[in-house]
Formats: sequence, structure tokens, C-alpha cells
Amino acid sequence: MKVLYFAWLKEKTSLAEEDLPLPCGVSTVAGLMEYLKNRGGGFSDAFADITMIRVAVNMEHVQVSHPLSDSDEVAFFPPVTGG
Amino acid sequence: MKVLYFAWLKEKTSLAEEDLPLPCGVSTVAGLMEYLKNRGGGFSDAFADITMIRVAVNMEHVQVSHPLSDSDEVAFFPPVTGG
Amino acid sequence: MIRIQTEDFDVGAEIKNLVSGKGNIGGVCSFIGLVRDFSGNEPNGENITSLTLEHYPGMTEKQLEKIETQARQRWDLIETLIIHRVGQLQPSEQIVLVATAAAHRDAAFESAKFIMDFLKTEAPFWKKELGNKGAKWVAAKQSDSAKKETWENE
Amino acid sequence: MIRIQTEDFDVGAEIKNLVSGKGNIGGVCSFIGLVRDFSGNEPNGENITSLTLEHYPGMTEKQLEKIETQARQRWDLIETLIIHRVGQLQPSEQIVLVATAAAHRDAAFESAKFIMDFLKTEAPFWKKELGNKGAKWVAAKQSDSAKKETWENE
Repeated sequence: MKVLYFAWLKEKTSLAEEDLPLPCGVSTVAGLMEYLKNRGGGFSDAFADITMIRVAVNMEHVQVSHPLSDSDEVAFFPPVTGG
Repeated sequence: MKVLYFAWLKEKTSLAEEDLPLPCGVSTVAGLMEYLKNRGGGFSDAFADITMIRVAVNMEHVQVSHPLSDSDEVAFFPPVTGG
Repeated sequence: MIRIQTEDFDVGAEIKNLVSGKGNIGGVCSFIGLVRDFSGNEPNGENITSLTLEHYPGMTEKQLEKIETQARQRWDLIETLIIHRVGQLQPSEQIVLVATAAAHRDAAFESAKFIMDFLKTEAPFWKKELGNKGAKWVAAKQSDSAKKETWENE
Repeated sequence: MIRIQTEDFDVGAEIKNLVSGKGNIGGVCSFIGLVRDFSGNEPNGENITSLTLEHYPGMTEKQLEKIETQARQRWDLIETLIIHRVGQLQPSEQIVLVATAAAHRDAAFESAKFIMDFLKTEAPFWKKELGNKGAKWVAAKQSDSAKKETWENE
């Protein structure tokens, strides 16, 4: 699974992207967010308030209940501010 | 009184503008249109159907009931088609 | 600003000029009206070769200024521009440019639409089409009056 | 057409290119978004010196194409163009250009507004402001989500 971080999530995690196996017991975006939050350090800070975070799976906006598979590209970012 | 004709009114009357005293007994735009229609020739043709004609007095759109004075500038034209 | 002219206009240069030096502008909405080119595509096989735009000098400026003033009363605008050409135009040529600059995009979009809707019904311009089947004055559209009335009833 | 680029764009040239050779276009509506220049005018005395635009390559194009497709399904459009810049921008610089060309002006106005409203909520761009009081990520506006929802409920 490819995981991407943008804007302040990239800054807080100090990571733009990583390859990660789907963690054991994780089947949804919400589960992955919980897993990442428990990594500690910058990740705990970045995922402290998940209401501030938006998610895309395979470049489509999804809800946190969206299911995940090991071949997915998952991206975490704040609400968009383009235009 | 200055009277102006635009678009097909100018073509039918063969006149772009003329200086005209306020005709005796005419006090509104409708009265002037009736007077012009009775001039005969191109004017009768131009003013045959007054529902096709729009009017401005002193460069403001008005209804045919609008009063006229000898110092007015009156313009007759079809509905506008700019833009 | 209002300009009536026979010459063509450069949209990029006009918009650049409009926003230059005014840092609080967040968005510019513009509308460009073009002479449609129906070459061979008119339902009746008519081929329009040119368009002549007549206007009523003096009243045109007065009406456009009034429209601009109404738009500025209705929305918070930083700049407005109306350029309208007169004289003879060829298919695909530019006829009109309306541009509105505001801090926020809704004001820019709405006011540009408002100006076009009122220009179409209040500004004394008349189009005459010249084609292979002769010349004819373009008829006004009922839908344009309806659009203006929608604004008045808001 | 969709373009993501670091370079500035020439609005006049882009619009000319959009309409060139398509005679049935009667009107073009465009919207240009600019970096607002608050020099010394920010309520808190902050002075914004530059803006950095980050995006999600791949998803940006995918989302903008989806928005363009939706606009073309909803209105009768002849051409659509979205140009969005990324990277570092200075106050007063152009950020985005949306242009829509149609036979009739309402389709052009409405669709350009629609594209901007969806771009603001769906396209993965993030703005970071750099000022004399440091850098901060721009917060999304609740009003932008509300505008998108208005279209969805129509």
C-alpha cells in the first residue's frame, strides 16, 4: 500500500510518502488512521484530530469508512484550498 | 424637438435625424408616433406597427404615454440587439 | 470604465490593465461576446458574411454607465469594464468585453452576468447581418428580456 | 483542457487559442483567480510576502477532468479550459484560469462558476502563506463547501 501525506500532514509526519503493508487487523481508512496515530511522534500529532483530515483512495475522495486493500494508494491531507 | 431614427426605422424613413417643432395637439410619444405615421410614404411604413418600436426621450427608455416638450430629444428604434 | 470603439480589443491587456496596482482583487470574471460564424451551417442554408453594429451615441454611454452603477450598488466590486464595438465585424470577431474585479469570486461572476443581461436589453445597439441572401436586422430575443426581469424581481 | 504548471499564463492568448477555428462560439466566460495583496492591510498587521501552492499530482488532473466532464454533461459547451499554477507565487500573481465557450452566454457563465465551485472543494491543491509573522496553511472556507452543495441539490 502506498501512503501519501500533503500540506501540514506532510510537515507533521516529516514524510511525503511511504510504502506500507496493510497493517494486520486494518480494513478501513479509519483503521489505518488509528494505526498511524499510534505510531507516536509526528504521526500522533498529525492524526490527533481526524476531523481536520480528508482522505483519498486511488485518487478519489472517500469517507473514513472506505475499505482498504493492499494495492491501494491512500492519501491524507487537509481540506483543499486551491483556486 | 430633435427626432432620431435608428436601424430599420432609419432605413424606412430614409432619415437619421430631424429638427421638428412639437406638432400642434401632440403632447405624448404616442401622439408623435401617430403624427409621424400620418406623414405618409416611408413614415407610414415605419410606424405601421408601433408594437415593434421602442422609444427614448432624452436618452432614457420611456413608454409611449411619456409626455413631450419642445426641447426633448426623441429617438425611435427597434428592440436593442447588442452584446 | 466604458468604451465604445470600432477597433478590436486585446482581452489579456485589458484585464491586466484592470487589475494592475489593485492588490485587494481576488478574482476577475470576464465575458467576451463573439460574432458567430454559421458558414454553411444556418438551417436555411444562409451564409452570414458580416455583421454591422449601429448604436445611438450618447445614449449608449449613458445606459452603460447606469448599468455599471447599478452593479456597483448591488455587489462589492473593485473594478468594472465594458468595451463594445460598433461598425462592421466579420464572423468570429470580438463584439463585447465585460470584466468585473472583486475580492471574492461570487461578486465577480454575478455582476458580470448582470451587466451582460442589462446590456442586452438596455444599451442601444442594433445588429444587421449581411449574408448571401441579403441583409437583415437581427431580431431581439424574448429570453433576454426575461433574464433582465429575473434580476429586477430578486 | 487541463493544465497544471508553475509558469504564468497569458489570458488573452489562452482565450484566443480556445475559440480559434470554432465559429459556433457566441460567448466565452472566464474567471481568473489572483493572489491577493494585503501589504500592510491585514487586520492583524500581517504582511503576506508569498504564497506556495502544493498539489497531489495525478489526483489533481483526475479530479479536474471529472469536473470538466460534469460541466459538459450539464451544459452545452464547445470548449473548456482549466489552468492552475503550483509552486511559489507573489502577491497579485495569477493562480487559476477557468474559461468556458458556448453558443449562448448563460451556459458559459453558469459552467465557469460551476467549475470554480467544484475546483475549490474537489481539486487537491493547498495554499501556504508566507508572511512577516511566519508561514501558515490557508484554512478552507465553509462557504466553498456550501456553494458546491447548492449545485448538487439543484
